[in-house]
Amino acid sequence: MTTLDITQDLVGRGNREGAALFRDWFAELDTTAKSGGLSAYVFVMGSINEILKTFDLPVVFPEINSLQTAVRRVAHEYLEEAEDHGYSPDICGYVKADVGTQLRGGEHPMAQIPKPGITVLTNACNTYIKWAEIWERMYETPMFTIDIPGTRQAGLQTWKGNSDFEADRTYVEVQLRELITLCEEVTGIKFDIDKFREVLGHANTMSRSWNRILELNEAKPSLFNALTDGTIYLGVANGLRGTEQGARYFERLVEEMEYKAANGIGQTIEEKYRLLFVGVPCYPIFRRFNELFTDWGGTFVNSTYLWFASGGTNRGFEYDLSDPVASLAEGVLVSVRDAMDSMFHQNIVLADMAKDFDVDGIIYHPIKSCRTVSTGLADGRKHMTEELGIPSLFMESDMMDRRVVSEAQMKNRVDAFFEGLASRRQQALADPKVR
Amino acid sequence: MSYAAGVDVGSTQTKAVIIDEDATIVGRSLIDTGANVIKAAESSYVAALVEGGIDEEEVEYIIGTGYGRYRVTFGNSQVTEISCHGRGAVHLFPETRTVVDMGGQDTKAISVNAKGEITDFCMNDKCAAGTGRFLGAAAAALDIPIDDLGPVSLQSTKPIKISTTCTVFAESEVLAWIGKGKKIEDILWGVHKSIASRSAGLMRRVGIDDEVTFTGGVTRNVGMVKALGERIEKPLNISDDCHYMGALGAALFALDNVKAGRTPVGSTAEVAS
Amino acid sequence: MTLTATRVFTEWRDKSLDDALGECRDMVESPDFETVQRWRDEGGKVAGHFQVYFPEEIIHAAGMLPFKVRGAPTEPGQADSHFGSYLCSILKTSLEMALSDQIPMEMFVSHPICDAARNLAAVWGRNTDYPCQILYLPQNPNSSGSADYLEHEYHRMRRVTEEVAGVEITDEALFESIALFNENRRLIRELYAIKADTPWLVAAEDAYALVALAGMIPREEHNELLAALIPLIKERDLNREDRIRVIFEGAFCEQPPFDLIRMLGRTCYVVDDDFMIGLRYLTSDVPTEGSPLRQLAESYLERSSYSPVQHDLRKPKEAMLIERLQGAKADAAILAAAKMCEPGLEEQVTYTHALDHEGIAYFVSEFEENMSSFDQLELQVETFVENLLFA
Amino acid sequence: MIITAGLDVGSTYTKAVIQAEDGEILGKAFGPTGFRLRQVAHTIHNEALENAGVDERDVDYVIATGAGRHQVDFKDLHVTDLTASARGACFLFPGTRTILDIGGQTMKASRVDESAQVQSFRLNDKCAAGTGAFLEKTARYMGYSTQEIGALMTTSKDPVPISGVCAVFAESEVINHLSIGTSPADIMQGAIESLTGRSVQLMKRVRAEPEYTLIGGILRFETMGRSVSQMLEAEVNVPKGEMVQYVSALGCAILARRRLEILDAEAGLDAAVPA
Repeated sequence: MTTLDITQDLVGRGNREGAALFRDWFAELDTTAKSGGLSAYVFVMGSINEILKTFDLPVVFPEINSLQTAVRRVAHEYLEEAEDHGYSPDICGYVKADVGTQLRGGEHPMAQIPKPGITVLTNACNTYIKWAEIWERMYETPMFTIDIPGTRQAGLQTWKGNSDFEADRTYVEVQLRELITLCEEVTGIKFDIDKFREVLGHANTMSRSWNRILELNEAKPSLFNALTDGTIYLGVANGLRGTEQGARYFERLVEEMEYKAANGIGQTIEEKYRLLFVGVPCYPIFRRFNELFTDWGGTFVNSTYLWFASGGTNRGFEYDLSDPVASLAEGVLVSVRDAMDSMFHQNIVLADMAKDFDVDGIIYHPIKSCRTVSTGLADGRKHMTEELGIPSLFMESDMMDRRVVSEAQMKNRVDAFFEGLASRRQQALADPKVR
Repeated sequence: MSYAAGVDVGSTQTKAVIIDEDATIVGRSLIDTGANVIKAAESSYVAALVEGGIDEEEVEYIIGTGYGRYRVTFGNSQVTEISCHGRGAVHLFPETRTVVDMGGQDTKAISVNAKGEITDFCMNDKCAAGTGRFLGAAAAALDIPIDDLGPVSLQSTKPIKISTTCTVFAESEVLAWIGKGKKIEDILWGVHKSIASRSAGLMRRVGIDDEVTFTGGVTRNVGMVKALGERIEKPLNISDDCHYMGALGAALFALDNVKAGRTPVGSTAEVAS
Repeated sequence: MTLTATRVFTEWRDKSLDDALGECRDMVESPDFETVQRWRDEGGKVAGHFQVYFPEEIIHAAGMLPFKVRGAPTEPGQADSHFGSYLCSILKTSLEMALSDQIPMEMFVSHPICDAARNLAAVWGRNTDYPCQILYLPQNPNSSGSADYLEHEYHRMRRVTEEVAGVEITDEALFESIALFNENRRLIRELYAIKADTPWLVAAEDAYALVALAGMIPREEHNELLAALIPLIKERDLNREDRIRVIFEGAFCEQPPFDLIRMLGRTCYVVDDDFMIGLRYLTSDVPTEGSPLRQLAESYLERSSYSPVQHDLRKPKEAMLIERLQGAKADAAILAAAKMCEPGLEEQVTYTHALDHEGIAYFVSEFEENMSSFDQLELQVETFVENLLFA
Repeated sequence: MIITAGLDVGSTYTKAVIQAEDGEILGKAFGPTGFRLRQVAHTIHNEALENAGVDERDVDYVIATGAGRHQVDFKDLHVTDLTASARGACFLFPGTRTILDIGGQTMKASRVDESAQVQSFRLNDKCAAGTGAFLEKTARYMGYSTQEIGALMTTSKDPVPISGVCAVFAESEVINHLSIGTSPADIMQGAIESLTGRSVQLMKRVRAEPEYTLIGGILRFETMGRSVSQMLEAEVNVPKGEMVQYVSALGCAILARRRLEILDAEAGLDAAVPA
């Protein structure tokens, strides 16, 4: 096989295979819906796929369903349906798009979405709980909240061995065991500890690979766009967590990225500025949103999104298969905690990313829909700028609601931001001391 | 003699400025934008040429800015008004490090370095509440000339607290206070203070440095100059040219290109340098 | 150090009931929170805790003043630059108090009640130099592990408080505080009984002010206040007017502006509500034997009120709402929510559907704690009332 | 003969109606409100009395409504314009069950029962790209009078979406569309459709039922009625000619009569009189 063939085979394989897996996943949901089979509704931050997959439950991620309506430019129809039902324009667009989907009996651009047989959620986002209560009322499905205590104070994160940590871990473990019992009742299947170990093994592989992939993107030029390509990887990381396909996919993705790194194959555009993305993308005009930056040669090399929305791979925590349930409790605690109270240490994470990925600027994109992600950003940015002095752009819109997305307003800000970066660079070239 | 020009096509007004090689303003003009954006850009440019008694051939580089910058069809390239206001402000007041521009639909807080390059900026995101436009609406509701807003507001003895600065509701908000028997000057001063405090909030995002320059049409409003100055506890640089700051900044970028001998085929990236 | 003798709100004493209530209103309406300042002048320490519920007994047992952080009627001039656009007002004005050093305190505690409030502890902490914590109240009160967990969390909070206060918190001290707060909760229940049985005896805004004071003065003093005024209120000789009886739902966290409550009180009798519900969250006395923190934990889990931010499968909120309505023999419900309050706005939908189902009149609306014009809202309230009266 | 008067002191215009016992409208008057509310109320009321040839002393009961209702110093009672317009609309169109009132700054939808009692009502969100003001601004911005709009509409081929929540930002969308050469007709149609969409959404919130009656300043755009009716896929009532602007004032006069009956019946509903 010539290098060219290898290149053609490898480069972009992750996106192709990811898209395919994504379609298969929704096809499975479609069949489940049509056959009236059981499905579990879960969320990105703490899906607990590890247990659900042990019971072979098809998983529905309403967040991802909603996101898809936006990317496919039909979100507004769903939002309006929910608002007619009484939901305020100010609340989470993901919730409303899902309510719209439910009111339409599961009709969705990707597939027929099955009704929930069980809902599993965490407090990583309090809106998850309000959201699950909606289905509980609509369908009288059992909902189980895994309550995960977060960091109590900046700089006071506790770890294994600390008595406060143990109290939290025990609390989580008790709940996980209660969930297992509930799953046994709902599915009528006995919990199989060996299968559970297998699932955990796949999750471990995925976490390992995921972190390798992120680290590989430090390459210059960067290998993948954290915003666009990244979203595809995230879909697989969440939907197929704990499955063999998922694990295999990420191993092959590592292979692709290592090849690109070795051969200096970067993104499709010439990389002029390396950017970090903080927040949630603007899905109603996703392509255009990304182009606002790539038109200037700006590439996204990493993002907080790839970290808090990566379904538990974020800390690269690997489960101890000899004590699976206890270890799952610890893993869920540390990874979900890390995702949900990012506000406490996000600046440390960003500072490290900025150094490791040698970035030129940080894009803050808080959104109307999500207070979990957005509330701390303005203040975080304030301190970030004072501490690091890395240029950053602060721009608000939404990930679902096109009514608060004004492209003209955005372009104006992005252009001004790059005009600033450009003149900085000129200075740096003219006089190396500056910068 | 060779000249450079900047044309700022804003949502309500279009301004043009022409400067000579020493960056001295030789021609200015200001007209309402109206429905025909392209035409507005042309007429204001021509008006500036006429005022300066300059022949079109002598202008070597033209830069468009403002919301309609891509409609300056005769321009050689575009720069956002954010960069332009920063550049213009530092040109007029070299010590400027923070710039606040109150425009028709947005307020911009910009921090700049000694070269007039933007180091950071923030703008109102969610809506146009608290922008200069509210003043226009309030003036209309009270039917007094917009130029009297400032002077009248300064006669206030006990200002009222206005929390709604949504432009659409300006009229009913103001009338409600009238209905409660409040004095016009007290209402207006309340309006000025409320807008000032919102703008100050934006400015704090980028940090308020020692020397602050106030740009945009609202600079002619003595009430707003006072209100904003009080809010941030700093004096504000203003001059007659502040109203033309966007166009002036664009003209200065254009002059850079003339001096750099760049042929008028520029891309924004170049111009920004 | 305990300051149980300290009194920081004396204006009401030796005054006629009407004047005393006037003083209470002024104190609650004032953006300066003088009482807290006076407590500090006496050398007292202050622990601010954000809405909704907090086991204030722990703070009290350490001799500190538990100050209920509920925003303030001020312009968040500084706080605005620390937050984005899509946020409730209480978060901004609360932070404003900290940034403007209006309320100096020794510690601040927030809760994971909503995604915004959880972020607040971090933002607050980045901009102040005292401990800013999150008390992780359980969001899964239905697990067999919840009580043990919460008890441990309270022990943790006790350690943190001891460090800040520089005193040891004994079980005895905790039991004393619990007894004091039991009395306080009893008195507030008595006040609410008056609202429900003889609403014409106490104006909505007066009742609100009386309760709200609990969050800004020592509980000993608050007990004295209620013990003194409640009998006078009962003795009042006022006529019953022909007004509709409503409950106000939607003030569990951000409080409606005082003028809004006054405006409501003018047009209808507010016979029950969830104003400052955190102060009344425990619905019966906390037992004073065994382990105090265990008792507090179990009271929170087993004998507590409801709000859109506590999730308990045994307490469907709409059922609790109907209970509140019927308990107060109300004709209608005013379903308000603070602007941008995710949980509040989401619950509204469930509430409306439940009330439709029961055929109970209601109207839905939004408020903002520092709003200055009520025309829109007054218009709606009047219309609502007019159409219940104009047959 | 019993004579009642209704006065509607709106944020832009003030209207007065003098009505006879049998419902006949004896006189009416109309004029800009300005900001001297108390004074304008007198002026317009007196004008109406003149047109009716009625002496002020012969008026038995006056009800005021509208933003300036509290400032009317000669009223017996004031009610909100939601209550008033419901009565007025049901008087003009007895079958009315849903009323949509689009004014300069607010949009109100209400559902009424057969006795014109408001069952449920909803106001538009404070953020109001969807108000008459926005439509007029857009028209004025493009240099068209409200009358010309109707004709303009007919030339629209593919209307552009105007979706902004903020009226001023929505305006900037308009500017951008103009600057990329979109035809005024398509922009205006887009604006009307966005406004119609919002109205219909608001009506759904009150669970609208036919007959639908449209009132408010917005009807100066005669295309509005058509476009709402199209989106509802149902007929809509629109008050004829100048009656459009008198609906609330008329409602007040009617309520005044109702009020007198109640008082006569000694059913002292004093509490119904908001202080």
